[in-house]
Amino acid sequence: MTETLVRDSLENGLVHLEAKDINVWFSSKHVIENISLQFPENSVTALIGPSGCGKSTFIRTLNRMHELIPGAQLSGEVLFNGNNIYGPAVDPISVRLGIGMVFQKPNPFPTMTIRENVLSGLKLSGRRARDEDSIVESCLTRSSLWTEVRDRLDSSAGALSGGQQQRLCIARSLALNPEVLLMDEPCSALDPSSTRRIEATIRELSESMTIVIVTHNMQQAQRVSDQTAFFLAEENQPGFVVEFGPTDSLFSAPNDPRTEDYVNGRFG
Amino acid sequence: MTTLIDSSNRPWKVRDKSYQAQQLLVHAGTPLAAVAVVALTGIKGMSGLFFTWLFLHLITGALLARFGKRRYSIANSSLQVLMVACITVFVTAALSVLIPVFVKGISAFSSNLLFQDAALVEPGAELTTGGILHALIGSIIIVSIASVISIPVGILAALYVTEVRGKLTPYVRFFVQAMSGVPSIVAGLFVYAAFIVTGILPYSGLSGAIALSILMLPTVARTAEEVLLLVPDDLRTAALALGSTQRRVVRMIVLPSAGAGLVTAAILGVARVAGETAPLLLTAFGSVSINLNPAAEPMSALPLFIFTQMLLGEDNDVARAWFACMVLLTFVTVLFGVARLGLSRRKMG
Amino acid sequence: MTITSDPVATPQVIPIQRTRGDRIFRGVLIAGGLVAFLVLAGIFGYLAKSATPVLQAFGYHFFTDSSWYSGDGLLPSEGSVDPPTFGMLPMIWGSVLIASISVGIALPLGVGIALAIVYLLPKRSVFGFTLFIDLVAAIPSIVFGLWGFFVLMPHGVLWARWLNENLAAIPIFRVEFPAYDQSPFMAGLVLAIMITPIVAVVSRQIFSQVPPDLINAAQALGGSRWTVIRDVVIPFSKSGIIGGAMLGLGRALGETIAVFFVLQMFFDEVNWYRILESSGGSVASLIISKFGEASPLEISALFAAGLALFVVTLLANAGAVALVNSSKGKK
Amino acid sequence: MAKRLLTTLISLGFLASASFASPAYAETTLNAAGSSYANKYVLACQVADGNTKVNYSPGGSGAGRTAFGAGTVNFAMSDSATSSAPTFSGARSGKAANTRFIPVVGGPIAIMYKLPNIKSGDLRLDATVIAKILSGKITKWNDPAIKALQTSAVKSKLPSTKIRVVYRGSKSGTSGNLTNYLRQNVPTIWTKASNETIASGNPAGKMPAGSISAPNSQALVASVKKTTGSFGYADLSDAVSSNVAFAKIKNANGEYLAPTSASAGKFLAAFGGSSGYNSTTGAVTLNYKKKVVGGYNLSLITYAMVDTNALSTFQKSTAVEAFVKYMIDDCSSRAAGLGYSPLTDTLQAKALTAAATISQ
Repeated sequence: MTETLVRDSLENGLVHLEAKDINVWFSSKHVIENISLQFPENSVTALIGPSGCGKSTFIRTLNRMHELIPGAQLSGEVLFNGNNIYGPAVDPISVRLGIGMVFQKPNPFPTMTIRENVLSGLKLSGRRARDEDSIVESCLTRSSLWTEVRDRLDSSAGALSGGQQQRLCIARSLALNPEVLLMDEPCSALDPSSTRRIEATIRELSESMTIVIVTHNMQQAQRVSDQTAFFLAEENQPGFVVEFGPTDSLFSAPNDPRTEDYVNGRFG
Repeated sequence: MTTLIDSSNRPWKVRDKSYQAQQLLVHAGTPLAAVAVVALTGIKGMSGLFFTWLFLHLITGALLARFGKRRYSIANSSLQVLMVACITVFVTAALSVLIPVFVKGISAFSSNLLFQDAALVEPGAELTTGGILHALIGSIIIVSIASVISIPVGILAALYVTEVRGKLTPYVRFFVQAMSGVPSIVAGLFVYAAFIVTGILPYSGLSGAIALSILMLPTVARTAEEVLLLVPDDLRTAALALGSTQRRVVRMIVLPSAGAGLVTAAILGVARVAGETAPLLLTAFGSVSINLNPAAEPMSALPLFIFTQMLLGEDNDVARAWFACMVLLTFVTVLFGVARLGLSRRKMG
Repeated sequence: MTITSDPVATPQVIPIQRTRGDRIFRGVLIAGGLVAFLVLAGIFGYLAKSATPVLQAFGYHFFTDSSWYSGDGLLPSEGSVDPPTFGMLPMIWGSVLIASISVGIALPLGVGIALAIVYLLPKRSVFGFTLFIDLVAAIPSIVFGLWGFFVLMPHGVLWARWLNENLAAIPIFRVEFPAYDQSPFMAGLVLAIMITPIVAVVSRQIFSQVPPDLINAAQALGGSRWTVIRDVVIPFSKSGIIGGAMLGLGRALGETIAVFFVLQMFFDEVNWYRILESSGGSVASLIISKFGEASPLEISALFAAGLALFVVTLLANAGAVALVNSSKGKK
Repeated sequence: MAKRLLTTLISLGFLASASFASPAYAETTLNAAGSSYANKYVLACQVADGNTKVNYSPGGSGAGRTAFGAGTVNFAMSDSATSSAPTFSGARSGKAANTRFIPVVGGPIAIMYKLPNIKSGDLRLDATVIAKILSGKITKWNDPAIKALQTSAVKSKLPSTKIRVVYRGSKSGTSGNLTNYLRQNVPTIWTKASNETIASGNPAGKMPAGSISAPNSQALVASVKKTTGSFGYADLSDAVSSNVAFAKIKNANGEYLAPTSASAGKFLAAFGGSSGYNSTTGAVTLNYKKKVVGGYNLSLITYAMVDTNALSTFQKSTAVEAFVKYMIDDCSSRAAGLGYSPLTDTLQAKALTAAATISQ
């Protein structure tokens, strides 16, 4: 199924990934209401908004990580290259191979070396790579880590700094050659200089892949993203998208007063 | 029951030199006074000394509380004295268990005890004939088979709780905990009824091992569950996001991360059952000679050997029992110490 | 998944799809998880099956009579000329008596030790001391049996004599035959040392979870160590401590070998309260002492005793686990 | 780490399978259980007989018969030849067996005590006093009934302490023979029939207050030895080796005799001829009131309990026959030294004939 998804990608024009009318419930609690967003090919989309408005939940619906939480329910569609990833015959594992994910806290596998971490995705998904060395090198290069770790590929990943670990996690995702990379607040646990390096990495990666990033940092959203969606949730109400558009116009001339308040730091 | 919780919370710590000196005087002086009282009066024995000290210390503690540098309630000082008394009683009792085992065990030692079986030993025979080799070998065989049965199953049960997290999870946890309360004699009765009476197995090492595995399983499962829960969920999520199946997550991420802890769980299980006697009496039956075949004939084990020697009751038999106790206790202590240190290092680090 | 045009769609459970390998894998894990249940069910089933002949023949008398006579091993219905009688009241009551004595000693002792660990011992020695406690908990029961018989009993006899001679006004310290050894008191002492570590470890876990804020607040209100422990720590931990004591109770009821060595069992008479008398009972030790010589009918009776023991310890343990868990849960 | 765990498990598995595969012991090993009276004799004979190794579990005659019935032992030792066949159970259920008893060796039951300053052989007792002590009618050592039997030197040494009876808690042939002896000699005091469980067959309905139960005779002797004021009964072989004091018992002739291999042998020699021996069951009926000059009445014969049905797969019948014959014949020279009395020649011949049927 992934194979067809992948092959169809070029024929369907610019929209690479699309969420249509997404609603999410945890058991009976409605947490996301009617969200529809489009993610064009090779674009960077930032999802911003105050805590608890469903950004992380939403991003997890995009590669079917959401359903691993017991009691999670959903309606709507996510179209990847025009095909619904929640279609009846779709294997969730193939979805996750095509749409990679990086998490808030750097989480390299502590029992593996740096090299093994990069290749871990291949092993975990049961694939064999022809030329492991070149995969390691290219992935680490793309995540701008190669020069720092080239001499100690066989040492434990635990010895790396937090920023390096996060870039290693990015490299790990890249090894599977995903078309889309989802990043859930990738810099929130890192210091400013590490954050800068990750942002640079994101810009480079966006030349060849579609990126969706959740962030609390509005400057970061402005620095890295092409388009931005502003999420909001009223007390005990499901989260929804207030405004969605090109990053420049959303920050400089928001249509909605709530967006204006938020981007100017009046709440949140 | 091996969780180590930091006890950083001691809000009563006081730092005041003269106050501390006064405290020291009372706490060190009272035992000395007690010794003096015991020496001068006719009070006899360690227990007499203990109660004299307790009585005196309650009084001196109360005096200190009332007239000392810092005043506090008498109840407060009595509480402190009673805490010390509890520790003293427990440590004394525990040492009176451990020390005689080693003193009597060592004094019974003669090399044949380790390298011969008891086939030619009459009751009351000299310590220079026969030994515990058959029991030692029997224990190793029985406990090994029990481990082969219950370590994998115990780890599977723990993995069910930590990985599957289905509707049955609370019930599985409950049943595993309930199983850890099964009296050992009941495990023996069960194997006797289900295997020996029905003719599936004779009195044998294998029957004994099955009985022990019932006792070992909950220990392994509960410790393994504790260690598996220490593996961060982040790692599981990350692996799933990389397109892994759950089977590979467990095999390549969860088990390697918990590795040392799982070995600890296995060791604790072995230590738990190595000294069990009652179930073996009904299943392995005991023997006086070496038997290497766990499936056929009765087999001895260290606890069984100790039990039968105790019943024989003559001095040399009892000396042999003490020696076997020492071997057993050394074995259990070493296993337990290794496991416990391994576990605590893991939790701290 | 259908697209709904309604503004608010209806929730749908996402069908979790797993690979065949994962389904098999989860199946294996579920099987592993169910083993505990199956074993418990098996134990209950086999014990009940083996106990049936005696329970049918004697009914409730099996639990209320005081006699253990194997006779010719036949039931009256089978033409017995010397009919056996099995009534284990002395054993049941003996188990209760011994377990009560042991918990009565171990509960204050264990709680005192736990309090000392948390509030008294220098921090450096805490790790070593808890290791020591755990080690004592790991000593095999047969070692406690030898210790009880050879080391404790000579001292215990002196204590028992002192209690009898000085406190005979209290009925429980009276004796008919002044031997003082192998009494419920002695068995209770041995079991007390065996279960003190359990009570201490559980209590300590509970004490460590008393929120420091509560303690600080109580001190700020002028509480002394004693009043803080009495009014804050103990009330907070009460159910957990009782749970720990019940875990110990379960262990004490089920202990076989250690009791066997230090208790004189009397089958034909209930020793209701004379804890210093050399006469008592224990369901678990009954099984060991009678098993080797038993006729098939008597073995059935021993299974009935084992069944009763199994059910009672299971209940005690389940209650204890529930109490401890609920106490750990509250913050 | 997982690999290391796996290797551990695998090597444990190998250890287990290796031990499954290894052959059993080369010599014949027999499992036996029963009379703790016979324990020393069986052990001594298996040590002397190089061909057979015997795992003997001395849990009592009753235990032996139960184990035999359950098919877990190859033969049993019993101090009484009860006519009732064992109820077959366990692995043996439904299997036909032809059980018989074969007399192996005899010996005295010693009455033992621990009293300060009263040496072994100084205390004198008779059936009346023994029955009264065991039924709780005499509770103190200085009871007039005991004093009346003593020499003047011992009379004054008897303490005023309570008598601590040590008895066999489980079924035991020693208890069975002792109660049989009391029942035959003093039926007005020992008003109940002979019973292998002495507590149940006690005329008082229970053992006297403060009694100690012992699971076998070795443990009983050890209890007597460490308890001042104790009174117990066991086979001489265990009493002799433990240096415990034993009493002289008045025989039917009025003589006070110490329990010895010889005195018991004299008493037992009066039986086993045409009158006492039952060639079908193998039982020797002892008349405990019989007057035998120099004969110690409180004696017994211990039997091997065997299966003469050679078809049964539970018996290593050839080895059992060889070993039982060895105990009756070659080993009998060791009996006296161990505190047992060998069978008389007539009874020995009959026993050997009976033993020959085991593997036929």
